[in-house]
Amino acid sequence: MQSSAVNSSNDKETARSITFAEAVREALSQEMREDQDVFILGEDIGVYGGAFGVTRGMIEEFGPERIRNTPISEAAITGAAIGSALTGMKPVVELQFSDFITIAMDQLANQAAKLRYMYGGKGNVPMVLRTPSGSGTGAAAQHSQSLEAWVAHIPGLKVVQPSTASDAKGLLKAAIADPNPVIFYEHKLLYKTEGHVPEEAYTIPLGQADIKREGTDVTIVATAVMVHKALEAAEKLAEEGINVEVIDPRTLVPLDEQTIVDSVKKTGKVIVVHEAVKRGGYGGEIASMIAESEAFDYLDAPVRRLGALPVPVPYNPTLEKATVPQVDDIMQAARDSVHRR
Amino acid sequence: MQSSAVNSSNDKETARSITFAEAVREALSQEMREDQDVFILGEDIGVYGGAFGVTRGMIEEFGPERIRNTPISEAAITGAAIGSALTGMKPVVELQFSDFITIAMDQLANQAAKLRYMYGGKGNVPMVLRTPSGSGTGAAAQHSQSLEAWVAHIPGLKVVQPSTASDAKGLLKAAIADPNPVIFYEHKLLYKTEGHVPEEAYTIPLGQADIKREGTDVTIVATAVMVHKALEAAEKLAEEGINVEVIDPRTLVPLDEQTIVDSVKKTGKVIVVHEAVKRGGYGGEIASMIAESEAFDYLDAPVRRLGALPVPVPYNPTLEKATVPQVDDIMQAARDSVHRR
Amino acid sequence: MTQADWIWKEPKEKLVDWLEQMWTVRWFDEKVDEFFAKGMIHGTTHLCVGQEASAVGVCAMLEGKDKITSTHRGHGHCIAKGADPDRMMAELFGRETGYCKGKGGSMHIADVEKGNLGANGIVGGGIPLAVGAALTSKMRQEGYITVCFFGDGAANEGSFHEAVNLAAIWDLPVIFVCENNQYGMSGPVKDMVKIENIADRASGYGIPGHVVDGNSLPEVMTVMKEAVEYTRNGHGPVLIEAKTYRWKGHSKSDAKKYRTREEEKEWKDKDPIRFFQDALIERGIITQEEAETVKKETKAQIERSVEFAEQSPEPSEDTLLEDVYA
Amino acid sequence: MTQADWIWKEPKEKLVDWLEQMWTVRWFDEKVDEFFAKGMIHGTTHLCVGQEASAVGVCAMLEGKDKITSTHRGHGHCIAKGADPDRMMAELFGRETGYCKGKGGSMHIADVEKGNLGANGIVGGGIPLAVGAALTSKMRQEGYITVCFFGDGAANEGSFHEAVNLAAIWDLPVIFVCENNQYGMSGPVKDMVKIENIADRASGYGIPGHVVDGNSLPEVMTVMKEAVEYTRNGHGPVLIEAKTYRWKGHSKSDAKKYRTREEEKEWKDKDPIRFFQDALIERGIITQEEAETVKKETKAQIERSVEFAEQSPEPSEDTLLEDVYA
Ligand SMILES: Cc1ncc(C[n+]2csc(CCOP(=O)(O)OP(=O)(O)O)c2C)c(N)n1
Ligand SMILES: Cc1ncc(C[n+]2csc(CCOP(=O)(O)OP(=O)(O)O)c2C)c(N)n1
Ligand SMILES: [Mg+2]
Ligand SMILES: [Mg+2]
Repeated sequence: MQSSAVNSSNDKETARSITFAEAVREALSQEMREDQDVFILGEDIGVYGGAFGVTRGMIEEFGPERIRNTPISEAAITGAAIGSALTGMKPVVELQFSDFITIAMDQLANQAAKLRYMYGGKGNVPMVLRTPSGSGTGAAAQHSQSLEAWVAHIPGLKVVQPSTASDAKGLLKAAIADPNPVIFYEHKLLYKTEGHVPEEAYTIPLGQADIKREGTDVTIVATAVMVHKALEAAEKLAEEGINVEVIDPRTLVPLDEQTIVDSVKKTGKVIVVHEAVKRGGYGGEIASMIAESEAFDYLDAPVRRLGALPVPVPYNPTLEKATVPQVDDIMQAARDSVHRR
Repeated sequence: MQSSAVNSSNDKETARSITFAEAVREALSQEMREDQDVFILGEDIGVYGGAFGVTRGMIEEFGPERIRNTPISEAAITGAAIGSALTGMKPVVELQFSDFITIAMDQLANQAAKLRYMYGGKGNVPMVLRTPSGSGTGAAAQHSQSLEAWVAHIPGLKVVQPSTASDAKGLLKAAIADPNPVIFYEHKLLYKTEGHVPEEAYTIPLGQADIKREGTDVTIVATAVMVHKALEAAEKLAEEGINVEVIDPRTLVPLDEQTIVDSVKKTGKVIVVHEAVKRGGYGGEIASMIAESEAFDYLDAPVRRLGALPVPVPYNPTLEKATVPQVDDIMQAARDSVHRR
Repeated sequence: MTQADWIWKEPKEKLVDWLEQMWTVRWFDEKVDEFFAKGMIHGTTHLCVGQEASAVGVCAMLEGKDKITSTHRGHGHCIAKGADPDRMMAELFGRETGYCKGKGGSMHIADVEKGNLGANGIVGGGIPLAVGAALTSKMRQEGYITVCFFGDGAANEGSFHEAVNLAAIWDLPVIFVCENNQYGMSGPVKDMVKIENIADRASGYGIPGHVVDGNSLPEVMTVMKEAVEYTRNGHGPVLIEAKTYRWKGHSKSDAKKYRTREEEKEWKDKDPIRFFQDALIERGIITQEEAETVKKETKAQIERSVEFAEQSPEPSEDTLLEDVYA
Repeated sequence: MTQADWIWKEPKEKLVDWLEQMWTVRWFDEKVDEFFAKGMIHGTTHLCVGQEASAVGVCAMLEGKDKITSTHRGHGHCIAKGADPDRMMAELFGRETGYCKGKGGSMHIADVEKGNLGANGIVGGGIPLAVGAALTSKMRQEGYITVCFFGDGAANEGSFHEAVNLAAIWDLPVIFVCENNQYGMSGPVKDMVKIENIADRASGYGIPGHVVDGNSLPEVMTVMKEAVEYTRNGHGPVLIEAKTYRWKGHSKSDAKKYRTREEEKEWKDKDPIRFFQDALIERGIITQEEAETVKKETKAQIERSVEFAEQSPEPSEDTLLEDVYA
């Protein structure tokens, strides 16, 4: 397996285009073919193929022992994964919706994250918990959250939030290879997005941000689906003569602070955008980190954050959309920063 | 009941001094005497008096129907409180350690916080969840966390973090009176601290910060036990000629942004200190809020945050202490801000 | 069947009302199915076609003051507890006139006035809430009981275990009704528990458990009647398992690969509505024509609900920030 | 008792070893109690004095490759699974030589090499972990079994329910051992469950359940032996409930208001160590003098553990950030 980052824009001509969901499935299948210790457990991941079809076809190839359909028991599924990881397996949990992490939080935060440390370095927990997050599907308040800030706050966990199919593949393979518990977010609206994804095995190291667009006037740090909104905003702003740099951290923990700081030193303005509720979201961490860094002296404008309004996600599609940052909001924030009102 | 804030420094001469734990008990007892719908449920709160003795003696006065000893079932306890609140009671849950909120998170974040909104405004959930938090007692990784950032991120919840006995009493009474779910943190190291607490009933409105010390050179925004460390640092810094203002937000949600912003406009420098892990802690929210506010233009130095190192809380007392900010760290951060290195 | 014979002696209006309710549930969900297939409704939904007898049979044994907590598959419970299908349909359309002002959708319909404390998108999430509602009744001596609906899949959540135990030790007036429709989303109950009946778990909590044919309205009612009496008299909770089947897929897109067409057919042959209707006709309580009328009128009523929903306004964006806090 | 008579035919060394283990557990916890009373140890601890027979009896039936998960009240399990009391004591003193390098303390001692996957500060938190360890054994055909210790209080956590069900449907090689010492922290088991035996919950998961006198080493061993055979042969999990009693308070400060002195006395009269020792003497397997020697030597050994701990260095502050991530 080639262990270096692949720049997905390199091979636009030759490479296949597959969806984000397919890229996730390919990463899982490749890892499972290579390593007998890798297996998946979760609700309805067998013939049903998982709530979003990600594991479709996998039970046919790998059988029910390695594609383990579970009861609806999020705490036990997660705990069983941790226990199996602690004893040598490399489990991948599929948690049907990331909102249900609420039920598995004790196992994640108090067990997976802490066992190694509490035991003085004996044992580790090489597991991955993959889970679909985000709004935009009309699933309402209990099926639309972005709770990545919770896990990012817990020492001992790593947190990944890919925005493209090729990133998803490379990062998931790195996550499975990682000897620590990794929470891997898959935004529901990204599943059907297509991208060029090399067929061969590759990993993208955790902790390496990607500059999705180079620019000079303002930096936008965006995650998951917001990367695409930021890129769209950047296209439009280019027409107004504003040259935007878009940075996708890809992993929240570890966070590639240097790439962000370097960009801000270059542009002097920065906007942090995520879909999670702004209040207490991880944007606060990123924004504060920038302010505390050497980039502070280069700032021509305050660090601005965009995130969801402080409301549960409503069902009505118009209201639902209005809760999270849109392209226009990003454009306006960028203009405000550049023109420093 | 007198419904205005009481300035605890007013009555230094006449007032009684009681501990934080006693103040909490007094608030609970007063509310229970006044309103039959208020009751407490939790583990070992009966004759045992709760893990920290807060409810000691209460079962004798109020009986086992209103001081409800529960099985060890955090999800059900919390859920039962929510269901009873939705149907007219005013339950107060005692969660034995705040680390166990991990088990009750679904009920808190997906039920208590969202029911009213999801139901289009029908029903409300007037409950309080009180819980001891923080390190310093040698209880190690699973009994020493400060996870208030999680709940503060969830729209629909309110979050209170008192630092003194008199604040605890007034805020708890406000929390019980509030028609919304309120998470009320009690730092373990504060339970035995004493303070002047008026005997009569009073409430302190949620969302009103308290300036614990006035100053002109640098603002320290500190929560819970860090308020005391900040005050100690301030005393020492005064000897160095640095005049510190210490602000205790008291409630994280709603956050009294104005008091903080006004202070920063005055001092031009600000440090945010909490015991929670710095990475992803609520300090990021406060720091970013300041940077986004009108105070930005008054900032002479970057907003600095202090919080715990990114490690589970270790058992060994020396290591345990080394994980969280100490008076010296606060002093150093203040000096750095003032001398702007 | 003999035990359930009391039901036929009930006044005709009641019997017809129950038949109407089952049809209303059926038509409501058939309509919703159609709209989702056409992409006319946003989000997702979970239909209870085939399960009408448990919703209607259970709720029919309750009084107005009694409460229920419902599930993601909750349209039937909601209608049976007295909700207005117009406002339900409006909610599915995300309209201002809906039960949740368009903020909840199918998975969160609540009808607090009628005692429906709400559907729940979290499997097992409503079980502790029901226990809390029962606690209020006991502490305030309000005399109401609470029925907690949940699925076979939910019986494997920790919340089920904790909540049932809590209700048991506190002798709370709550009836746990497990609608065992044989599957979770796709997980067959026979693979997800190692026992024959979920009702057998009752003994682990020291409460009575009953298994009932969930497709037989008379049998559901008979078991419920007894349970209501027991619970209302202060004896504590009861666990009832109603064996039934969902005819449709789990939610809007489901290839149903996890079950056979034969199995589906077997269960469709046990249609709870036809079963009850035929019994009414057979016993001479209603005529074939009367039965046809009920069927047609309930269908027409749902058409009117659709009209109501379609003509209702969208919620204003100004309401977005409302009702987060009271 | 007849069923347990096989034990007396075991080689004398084994029988003496078991007696020694029980004394070691007893002295270890008595010592820790003394240190906490004197304020010499930081944090808190949970002692298992009075419960020695279940820890020792259960672990004695295991092989070296087998695993356990333990609880906050875990010193006995740890010693019985072969841990070195020196390193345990050092951990309680927060020293570098401790099992967790001073980072875990009493509530988190793990001895992974010997198959102890760790104590747990979260009541019920270790139950799913045990199921995961058993899953590894099954998937990799490693042939080991896992014993999951937990308390009567933990049996009311959702994690218990979910984990036991999962182990049951997957026929995993795990034995759930509930040490019912009659109380949680203060909550009497008789108020916290409405059934006589927690073992009766086994039937709700379709697995065998056994109640055993947890103060009788021979009986614990007999039930365990059978369970180990059953489980190791691929029949799936077993739930064992060992009825016992903790002599001390729940943790370092406990006025024990929730129970009577008479009850305490009754149980102390059923001292598992004296019970076993007397039987050995009565049967002529050991002499009174030999018994005294065991008692003294184990005590002396714990004194040496204390010395070891006291002489061990504190961990360096440089280690603070180590071992968060692998
Ligand atoms: C905690 C949680 N886990 C998983 C899901 C996803 N999910 C929704 S319905 C469902 C199946 C529920 O099965 P059951 O309880 O039998 O109810 P049924 O759908 O059969 O009526 C699942 C897995 C969820 N909504 N909540
Ligand atoms: C999830 C959780 N809830 C509560 C506690 C506090 N607590 C520690 S031990 C204990 C009692 C446990 O009772 P049991 O399971 O019977 O074990 P025992 O202490 O009797 O050995 C409690 C309530 C905890 N540590 N974890
Ligand atoms: Mg089902
Ligand atoms: Mg116990």
